[in-house]
Formats: sequence, structure tokens, C-alpha cells
Amino acid sequence: MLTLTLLVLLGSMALALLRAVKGPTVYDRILAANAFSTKTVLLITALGFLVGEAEYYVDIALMYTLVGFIATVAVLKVSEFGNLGQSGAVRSTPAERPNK
Amino acid sequence: MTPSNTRSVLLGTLLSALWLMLSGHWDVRLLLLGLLSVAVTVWMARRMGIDDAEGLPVQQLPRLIAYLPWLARAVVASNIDVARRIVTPSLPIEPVTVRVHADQKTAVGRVVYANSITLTPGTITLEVEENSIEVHALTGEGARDLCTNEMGRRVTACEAH
Amino acid sequence: MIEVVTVILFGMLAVTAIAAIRLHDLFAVVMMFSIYSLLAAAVFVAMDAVDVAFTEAAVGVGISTVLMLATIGLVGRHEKRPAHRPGLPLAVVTLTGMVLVYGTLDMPRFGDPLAPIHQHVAPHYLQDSPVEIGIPNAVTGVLASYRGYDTLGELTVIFTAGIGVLALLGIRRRKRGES
Amino acid sequence: MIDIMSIASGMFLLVGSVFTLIGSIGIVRMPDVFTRLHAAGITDTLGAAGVLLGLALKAGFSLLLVKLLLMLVFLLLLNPTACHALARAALHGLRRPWMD
Repeated sequence: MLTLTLLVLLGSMALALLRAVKGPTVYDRILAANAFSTKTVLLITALGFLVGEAEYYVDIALMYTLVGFIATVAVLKVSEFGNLGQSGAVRSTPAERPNK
Repeated sequence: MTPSNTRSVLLGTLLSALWLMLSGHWDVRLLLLGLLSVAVTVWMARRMGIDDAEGLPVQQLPRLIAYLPWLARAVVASNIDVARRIVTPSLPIEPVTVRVHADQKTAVGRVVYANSITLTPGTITLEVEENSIEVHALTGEGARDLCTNEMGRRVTACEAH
Repeated sequence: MIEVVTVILFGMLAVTAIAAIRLHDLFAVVMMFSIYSLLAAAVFVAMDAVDVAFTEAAVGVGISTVLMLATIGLVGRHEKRPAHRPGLPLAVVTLTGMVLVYGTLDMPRFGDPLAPIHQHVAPHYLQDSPVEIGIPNAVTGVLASYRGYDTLGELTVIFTAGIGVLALLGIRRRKRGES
Repeated sequence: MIDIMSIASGMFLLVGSVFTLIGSIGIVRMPDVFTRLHAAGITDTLGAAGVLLGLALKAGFSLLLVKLLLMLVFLLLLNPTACHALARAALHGLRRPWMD
């Protein structure tokens, strides 16, 4: 069952990657990256159980959960405000121009 | 003790518990290092002013925990519904945006409500305003379910003192 | 099973890299990079390099994404058309890659316990560091104690580089009146 | 007793895998960012919960169990936040959501 889960997770990662490659907008890519990070976290945890060293692998997965969230919010902050929140910024966003 | 001090102590206790759970070391030297990192974190939280009623909703916490089983059931039910729609070849979706009334008095209550909406697949919070929430729903059915406001009433019940 | 996972992950890594090269919207490229670094970390984990994966998590996904985004905030979001033809650089890169691959042919097999690198000081570090230093993580023990001066030098370099990057990006609170 | 645990864990892993896969298929199939977010939500809730709970049943009573549950809590707390931030940014930066 663990093997099946691993294969399914790899397949889902491939699907998310497909979405990231296809786009079409930046938001689709951010969404794909976020979904990808969730799946990577699950994959790392499952790998830990497969190898039998789950104690160490879970620590990394936990860290990824938190770092992935911070990264997503940072990305969205840039897409919405055009920078990382330096004061005096205007709300003209790079993301407003639709992506080709 | 002032409320702010109480919260700092509580935050410190929570962080210490987290540190112990994650490290699993009981060596004196490592415990001291952990205590030091907890102290620095609490000090930084105080300096940034994020350990306020919003950051640590002490009073509402027990009721919020009691709300979780209902939320879990709602999440599972909507998961199955959305999953069924995805695997149906004709993709039976009709996205709508609706404005839902949110009569929660506190910011924490509104956040919990908005997050519950997003956590339930099929509905996503687009915008949170003073007393309403704009929601994107995958189906008209999901939007109607939300408009019965059962979830909203349950969240409001959590914040009553 | 682990080999299968590693190969699939490497395949996705290649796809991500090619997609990142082909995209011209830098914001999208940063997103591809963040996926790339997630994949790289998964590869590290699959190859049992847990500590490297840890570093990749902190640096690759967290800090470098944020730094690249801050740069995009400064320099704009669309790639300029290159003024020169990519033939020569491509040749140089291909040649270097081939030389590197040729170099690996001489190396001991991956994970070989009899490789020289696993025979020199590594057993001593692994067996005695809990007693000699008292830090539960052997890698931290090696970095912070056995190679303490080395690490101090590295930190100095990284700190200087960090200051340089921050100075270039100008991440600071602007004073009022300054536009 | 052990058998019941491993069967339950297998069930959870199976449910998690199925929902993760369906969510990923949704990410590829859905017509725009907002509807894709709904699909991603499936992976983030039942998919992640299934996989992590299945692994938690394998872990038994240990620090590992605590870490796995903590990871699940973080995922369930942070993902809707990231999802909402993404929806909001997309709403501001993009044209209106896709309608039928």
C-alpha cells in the first residue's frame, strides 16, 4: 500500500508539474507550485516510512510545510503589491499584465 | 498579571511544549538552549506586537475545538462531492460568486469562518469584508448550502463569551 | 523502489529545468525554480542525504525564492531578448558537463561503504561525536566543532555576501519624504 | 490487533492516494485558476489527511506520531490561508472568474 501511495504521489506531482508548465497565467503556476509543495511533503514522509528512518524524514517534511507556506505568501505579496512590502510602494502589480 | 503578560507566559508554554515535542531531547544543556530560543521568540513576538487577542485567542479555543468534528464532517462530504464532479467526464460545474453574510463580532471569528469556507472544497473565500464574505463556489448547490448559514451560526456560537 | 522514485524525480527535474529555460516571464521562472528546488530536495531525501535536503528546504524554497522575487520587484518582470546567439555558451556548457560526467566514471560507486571518503575520519566522527561533543546531530557536530574554523570562515563569506545582496536590493524601510 | 492497525492504515493510505490523484487530475482538467483551487483543496484536505493518518497508524505511539499529527494540523491551518491569498491575488490581478 505504501508503494502504491508513493507511485500515486509521484503521478500527482507530474500532473501538478504539467499544470505549472502549461500555465497559462502566473496564478496557475503559483497554484501548481503550492500543490507541488504539499505533495513533496507527503512524498518525503512516505519515503521515510519506506526506508524505515521516518524520524529524520518527518523533520524535513515538517520544515517544508512551514517554509512552503511562507514562500507562497511571499510570492503572492509580490504578485499583488509588486514587491515584498517595502513601504511607499504603489499597487501597480507586475501580475496585472496577463501572461502571454 | 496584565493580560499581555498572561499571553506571553501562555505563548512561552506553548512554544516550550512544541520544542519538546519536536526535539525529544531531555539533556540539560539542550533543554537550556531550547529555553533560550523560546525566550527569544516570545521577546520578538512582544516586540512585534503580534501576541495580541487575535494571535492567541485564548477564550474561544475550547469552543473552537468543539466545532472541529462538525467541520470535519462537512469537509469530507464536500470532498466526495467535488471529487465525483472531477471524475465525471462531462465536468458538471457551474462556478458562481456569492456574497455571504458574516455576523461574527470578532476578527478571530471572521477568520475562522473564512478559513472554514476555504477548507471545504467547492467553496473558496475571495474577499473578507466588514460583515460579509465574498465566496467563489464551484456549483450553485454549494453556494446555496453556504447561504443557509449553518456554518456561520456555528462559528458565531464559538465566539460567544 | 527507491531507485524508481529517484529516476522519476530526476525526470521531473529535467522537465522543470527545460520549462524554466523556455519561459520568458521571469515570475513564472521563479515559480519553476521553487518547484525545481522542491524536487531537488526530494531527490536528496531519496538518496538519503537528509541534511542536504534540510539546507535545500531553508535556502532553496525559502530564501532564494524571496530574494529572486525581491529582484524581480526591482528589475521588472520580462526577460530581454538575448543579443547574441547561444551557440558558443551552449557548446561550453555541454563540454563542461561531459568532462564532469567523465570525471564521475573514476569515482567509487554511489553509497559504497569502502570508498576512501567513508574510511578516513568519517567513522571517528560518527562514533565518537556524541561523546566528544554531546550534540545529537553528527553533521552539526562536525560543522560546528571538528571543522569550527572552516565554518567560521564560511559564515563570514556568507554574511558578507548577504550584506552585499541586501545593499543591492535595498530592502529597508524608506523614510517618509523619500520617494 | 496488529493486523487491524495495518489494515486500517492501508485503508487510510488508499483513501488519501485516491483523493490526492483526483485532486491532481482536477488541477489539470478545470478551466481556470479559481476552479483549479477547488481541486487543489481536495488534495490539501482529504488527500493529505488520508496519507498522514495512514502513516500515523503505522508509527504507533511515539514522538513520530506527534510530529505527523502536528504536520497535518499545520497543513490544514496553512493551506486554506495560502489558498485564500492566491484566490484574492488572482481576483485582483486577473479578469473575472470563469463562468459557465
